[in-house]
Amino acid sequence: MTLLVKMHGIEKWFPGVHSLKSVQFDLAVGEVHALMGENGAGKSTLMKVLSGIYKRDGGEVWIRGELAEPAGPREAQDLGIGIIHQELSLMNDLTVAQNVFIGREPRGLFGRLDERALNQQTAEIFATMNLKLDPKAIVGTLTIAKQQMIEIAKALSFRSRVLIMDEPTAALNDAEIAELFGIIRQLKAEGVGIIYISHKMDEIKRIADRVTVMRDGEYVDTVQASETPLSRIISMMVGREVRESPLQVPDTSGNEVALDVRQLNRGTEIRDVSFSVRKGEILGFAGLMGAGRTEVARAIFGADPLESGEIRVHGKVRSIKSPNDAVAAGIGYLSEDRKHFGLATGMDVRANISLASLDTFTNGAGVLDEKVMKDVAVGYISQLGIRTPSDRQEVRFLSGGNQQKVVIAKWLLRDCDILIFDEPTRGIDIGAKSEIYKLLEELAGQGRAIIVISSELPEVMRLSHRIGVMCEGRLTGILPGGAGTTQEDIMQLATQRDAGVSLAGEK
Amino acid sequence: QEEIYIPLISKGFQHQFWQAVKSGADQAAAEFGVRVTFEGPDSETMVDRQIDMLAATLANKPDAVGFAALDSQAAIPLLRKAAEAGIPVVAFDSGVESDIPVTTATTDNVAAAALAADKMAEFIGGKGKVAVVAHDQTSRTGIDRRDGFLNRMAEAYPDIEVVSVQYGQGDQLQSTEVAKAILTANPGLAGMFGTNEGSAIGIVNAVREMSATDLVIIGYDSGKAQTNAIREGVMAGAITQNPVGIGYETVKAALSAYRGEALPEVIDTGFYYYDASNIDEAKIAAVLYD
Amino acid sequence: MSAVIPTLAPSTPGKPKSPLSRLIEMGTHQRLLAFASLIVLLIGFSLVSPNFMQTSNMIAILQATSVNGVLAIAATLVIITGGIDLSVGTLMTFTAVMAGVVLTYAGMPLPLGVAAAIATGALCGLCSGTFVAKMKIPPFIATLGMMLILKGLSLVISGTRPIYFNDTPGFDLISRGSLIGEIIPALPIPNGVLILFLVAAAASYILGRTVLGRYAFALGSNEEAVRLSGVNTDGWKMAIYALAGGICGIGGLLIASRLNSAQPALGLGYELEAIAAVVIGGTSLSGGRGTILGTLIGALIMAVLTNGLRVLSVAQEWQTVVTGAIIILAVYADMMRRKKA
Amino acid sequence: MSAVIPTLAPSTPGKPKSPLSRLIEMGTHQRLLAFASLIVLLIGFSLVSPNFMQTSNMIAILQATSVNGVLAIAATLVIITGGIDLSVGTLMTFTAVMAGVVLTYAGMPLPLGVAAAIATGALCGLCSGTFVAKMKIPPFIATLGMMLILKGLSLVISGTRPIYFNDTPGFDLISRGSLIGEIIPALPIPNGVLILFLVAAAASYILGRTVLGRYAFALGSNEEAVRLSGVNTDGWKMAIYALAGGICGIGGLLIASRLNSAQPALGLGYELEAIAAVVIGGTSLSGGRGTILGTLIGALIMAVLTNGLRVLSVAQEWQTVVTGAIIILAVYADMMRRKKA
Ligand SMILES: Nc1ncnc2c1ncn2[C@@H]1O[C@H](COP(=O)(O)OP(=O)(O)OP(=O)(O)O)[C@@H](O)[C@H]1O
Ligand SMILES: Nc1ncnc2c1ncn2[C@@H]1O[C@H](COP(=O)(O)OP(=O)(O)OP(=O)(O)O)[C@@H](O)[C@H]1O
Ligand SMILES: [Mg+2]
Ligand SMILES: [Mg+2]
Repeated sequence: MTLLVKMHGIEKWFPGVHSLKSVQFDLAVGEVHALMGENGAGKSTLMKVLSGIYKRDGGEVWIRGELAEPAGPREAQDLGIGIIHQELSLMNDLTVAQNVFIGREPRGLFGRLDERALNQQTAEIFATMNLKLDPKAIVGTLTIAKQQMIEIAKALSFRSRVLIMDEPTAALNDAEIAELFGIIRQLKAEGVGIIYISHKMDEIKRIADRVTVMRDGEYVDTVQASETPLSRIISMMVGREVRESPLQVPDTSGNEVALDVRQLNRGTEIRDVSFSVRKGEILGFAGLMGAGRTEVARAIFGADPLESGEIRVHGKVRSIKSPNDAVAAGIGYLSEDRKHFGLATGMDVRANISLASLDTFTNGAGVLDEKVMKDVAVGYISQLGIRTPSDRQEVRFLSGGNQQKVVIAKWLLRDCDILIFDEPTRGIDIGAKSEIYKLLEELAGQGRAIIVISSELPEVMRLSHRIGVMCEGRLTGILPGGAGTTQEDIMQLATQRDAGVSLAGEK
Repeated sequence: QEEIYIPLISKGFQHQFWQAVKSGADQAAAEFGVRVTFEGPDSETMVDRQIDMLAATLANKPDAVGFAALDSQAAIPLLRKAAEAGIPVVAFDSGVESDIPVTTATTDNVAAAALAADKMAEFIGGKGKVAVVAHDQTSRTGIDRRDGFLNRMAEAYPDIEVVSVQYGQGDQLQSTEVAKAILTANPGLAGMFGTNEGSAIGIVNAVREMSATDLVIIGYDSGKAQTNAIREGVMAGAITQNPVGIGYETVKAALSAYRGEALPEVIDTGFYYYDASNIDEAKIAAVLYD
Repeated sequence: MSAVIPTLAPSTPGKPKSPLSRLIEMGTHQRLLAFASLIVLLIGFSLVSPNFMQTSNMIAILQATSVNGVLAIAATLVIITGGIDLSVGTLMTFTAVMAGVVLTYAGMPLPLGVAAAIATGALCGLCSGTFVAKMKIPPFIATLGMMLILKGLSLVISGTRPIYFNDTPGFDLISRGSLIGEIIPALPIPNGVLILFLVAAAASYILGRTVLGRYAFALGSNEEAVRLSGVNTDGWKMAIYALAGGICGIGGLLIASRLNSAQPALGLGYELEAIAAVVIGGTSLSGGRGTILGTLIGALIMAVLTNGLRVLSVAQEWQTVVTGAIIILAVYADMMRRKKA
Repeated sequence: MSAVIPTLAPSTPGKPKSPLSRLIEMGTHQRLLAFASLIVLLIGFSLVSPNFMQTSNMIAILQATSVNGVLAIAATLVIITGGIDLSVGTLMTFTAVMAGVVLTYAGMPLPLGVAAAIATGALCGLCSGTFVAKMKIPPFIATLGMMLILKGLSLVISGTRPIYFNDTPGFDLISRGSLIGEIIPALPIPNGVLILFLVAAAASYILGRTVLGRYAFALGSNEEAVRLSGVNTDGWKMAIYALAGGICGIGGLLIASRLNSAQPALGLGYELEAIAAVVIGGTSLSGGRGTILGTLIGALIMAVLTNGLRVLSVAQEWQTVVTGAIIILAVYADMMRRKKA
């Protein structure tokens, strides 16, 4: 078979990090080749080398049998290599269509733009993806999920021979994932080679032909997806067995109600949502994209205004006007969008971890105690296995998953009675995931009330003592956790639409 | 009948010199019972801003206008407009090269600066190195005072060398730094001439801060700091125009022009040299401001 | 068009808003807001002073807007790319001086003078652009340096003396004449104003309808993303700066013909006024958003303010105070209305 | 977010750098670089002019730095939060005038005058801060408005007349006297310079070691993330602006005591010089990063430049040209060195 891509002996150094140690990788025509590995294993770096964004420090790259030197994005495109980056890289002030065709706008004379053609061609691409999205919508107003779909559409529009997908499904829900896989199969049929990176193990079985595993920047092995059990792939990634301890739901019915939310309302996004969480309980929230879970969470946390509704903490009514009030009331919220709402990526790991708890590190004069902050940071770095050369490394230089771990560390340190985690394991590797599950359960065990919003049903079902399901801003039901509840039950509630409501940016 | 309105558009506003002109205008206003307004751009470079000011003032249909042109030519269309509307224009400070103004209340900056040169020469005994801290490189007053001094030195005092002319924008701090730099660069400098209040004070500050001795300082205009310097003997003496007189005469002339009375071509408000000896004489004290 | 969404505070990732309100904010919304402040000012002044609402005064205001307006348009282009241009003022002067050199010193015909001014502007803009794009110098420093260099060169070339255009008949008509007035005598709008509006129209067209404009917004919105899309970001950035420079050249012609002379010392401090007009007009200094119409209105607001206070013959020191206060209030009013929307 | 990318080297997701340089860059690296440019200038000038390298002239340069340096430090604080402060210059003047009112008009004792200046500064800073944080007015507009308001008020309160401090013995010693000189006669460093360095030390301590400083950087880096960490961002932002204002108050005292008078017309244009010093010192206008030491060196570079050219008595117009060119070159040199590093 002819190889679209062949890389070997690839080396890449970063300050304090040897990210790629003589890595090899190849891609055949019409195959889906999954690239697996823990956070910080070097997957994205390898792909950035292939797509000409990073200059490699060693090794060779062949594209369709020819030695290639992709010196930049444009050259890579010309070589037929397209990439969907792990971190969204869109122009938030521009419209969807303008983003998709940036650099390749249909033009008239003197660089005059043909906006109609632009929007129409975009609409066509969306049609092929069964994606309901207005090409004229401003990207900044869309949800991360929708923005992710735009990235995918953009990559497709290049009609590349090689398509790199770096965790395309991290922000997607099952519905869109299904659509994406449909597209991928179609591309395969057209002979496009696809490099697929994901931390969602089940996806590997569903679409991957071959799987290459990396660990700590080293090539481990390449195996056939069909004839290799997941457990083996996982142990290749993590270097040990990962045992998933099944969920046992504790009886928390006797515990004090920590958070009691009544009749929350805001426009069409939140419509009389009422629920309560007890101490020691983990309440999961499931729902389709745009269901409004994030909205509810943000509203409770005081990040967005409420039109009406009452929030009681430990039985006392609290007026929460700002996140500041919320934290004072003992509520913490981990955002689903780490880049915009979670991290000061220009600051180092230590500063980010302590950002929400500075008051505990200061004396009366407001002087910071760096020593203690360092110890705490180092502690979490080892506990969560954050891959970073030091606690002084700027967060923007960490891998996606490691950045997510930093945000989690920030809130673990803040130590609130009520913790809301919105997509806490987005982009986090399987090993770390189970670590975090354990952590959440420990926290609950210590009597904290935990709310977990996740778009991964398995995750919700793995963690939740009770499962709240939302649809279009309404809480359509709360199901008991544990084996009793099936995915079907949840989906049934999640799709209880009522007519006349449409989501952001939809036609 | 309603009161007579005479706006004055000047070259500047915040500088003490212009404030003195303003006070003179206000005196006249009180004396003759007319309404006077006084405006000027932030810096003497903003020719177009001055035009806008003139335009806005004409909108109020004044009975007469006092105008100190930053650039005569640039103002001519508007001055014509005023003439057509039958609004007499009185030029002040420096003339307007046009026949529209009915008269000009001014002093001869060139001659005044020349006098400064004579005094300087007198003090340093007709030879040695001197320097000039000027307030502006492009404005009429700046040019006239600089050239008046330089030309006089050139023609009358061959043994005096003007080693450096630098500009401090009339800003006391900047002028201080400029003067200090000049002192550093020219050891054994005999004298310095500051072409307006800010420049002169700048020199005085420089001398104080570098505790330089026996440097002859000739200033220009007045203001408390300058008069004090003269009293203390730090500054040898200074030229003063009669800014209060300029303001007063401008308004007075504008009023008579409005009444259709005849006016002389030029109203020379005069300039004076003053030093510790005559600073308190009535004639001088009258034209000093602080 | 995306261009119109105003940012509340620079470098703050837009916090979730209902899709609806987002939609309203798009379209003409923001412009209308600044526009409201303008109307309020106009009405206010004409109520207080009978002399304010005269054709002659309105024209004086427009006349006063023309130069600052053109400079503000130039600044808008650069600011949309996420940069800033401090050199607009002195560049204007420099181009005026060059026109003077060509027309008065070299005695060439009018069109060549015009060409010289615009070409000089574009060239200097290209320099700033190169500093920023190729040499990676922060726009603030690059254009600050340019500002000083050009200020000095204007004085050097002109010999620190104004250059008059008396030998070039019709030069002063560039801004003082009135084509409109010849057609509609009742409406003697000076050509300078006409030119301002033409430049504005051209600029909005370029921003809204051409690749250059598209990349201007894209660069200001997320330069790295544009680069990753394989666009030659440096080239386009330089083009924008050059365009802005060329527009400053037009500004130079306007002021020169208005003063019938090139005043070499002019121009310092004008950059701040231009940028102020841009920001009052709702363009965000963090880039990616902005409209020419907004900038125009911003410039008008400032001109009306200064003129009005003068017509009321408010004491000059108080004029500054009031201007400052009203600028803040006007922008605050925007914020409020936008919140409601 | 733009805030996380140093404007000096825009949009490069981590070009290969040795771990060492990466670390230094976060620490003293950048400052050292600007420092190199400073040294080059000093050496250059002393080679060309024998009069340049005298103690007296070095002290003159330091003294020339003091006021602009203090203002630049104030501006640095605000710029690190991702804002900008155009009011530093006129606020300095306003505080000087207030000191004059208290000392000369009301004839109160010196300490009260000092307190008045600093308090006024802090108060005005708090106003700007409120406009920005609570009213969500873009910092550029808020401080531009403040700049104008304060400019006007200085004239109003002083009656557009300078206020002299002749009746307050010792007031001029604030900047002119020399405590160091009394101890080490060979080193008559004026108090003004001493104060500058004290302010600088205090400011870097606050930025590097206290919560306030930490939040200043965090706000500049990603304000929304800080807000969502449950921090009262508005409050802290206002605190920073107030602190900056207080520092401007010290600047006011320095200039007033140097001129032994409060000059109400002074101050316009000083803001640009201050901001220039900040940016030359390597602080990014997009916020999130910056150092006081860098700012100090930036201010020194500008002072050395102007003084040196004057000592060489270069023609004024050429002084501006050269200054502009060297500012660009100095920053460009930084870029290069950092690339290599
Ligand atoms: N620009 C950079 N500067 C310094 N270090 C970097 C940079 N980019 C990546 N690294 C380091 O290289 C290693 C590999 O990063 P990479 O992003 O490839 O991991 P990954 O496999 O994609 O992890 P994830 O699954 O979390 O995305 C990490 O340790 C990261 O800290
Ligand atoms: N950054 C944002 N800007 C504007 N609107 C947003 C933003 N994020 C979310 N929304 C709104 O919230 C709704 C749900 O968006 P969200 O991002 O939460 O999707 P999700 O996370 O997939 O689903 P859920 O809301 O249930 O978590 C959408 O209708 C969208 O309009
Ligand atoms: Mg990755
Ligand atoms: Mg969500």
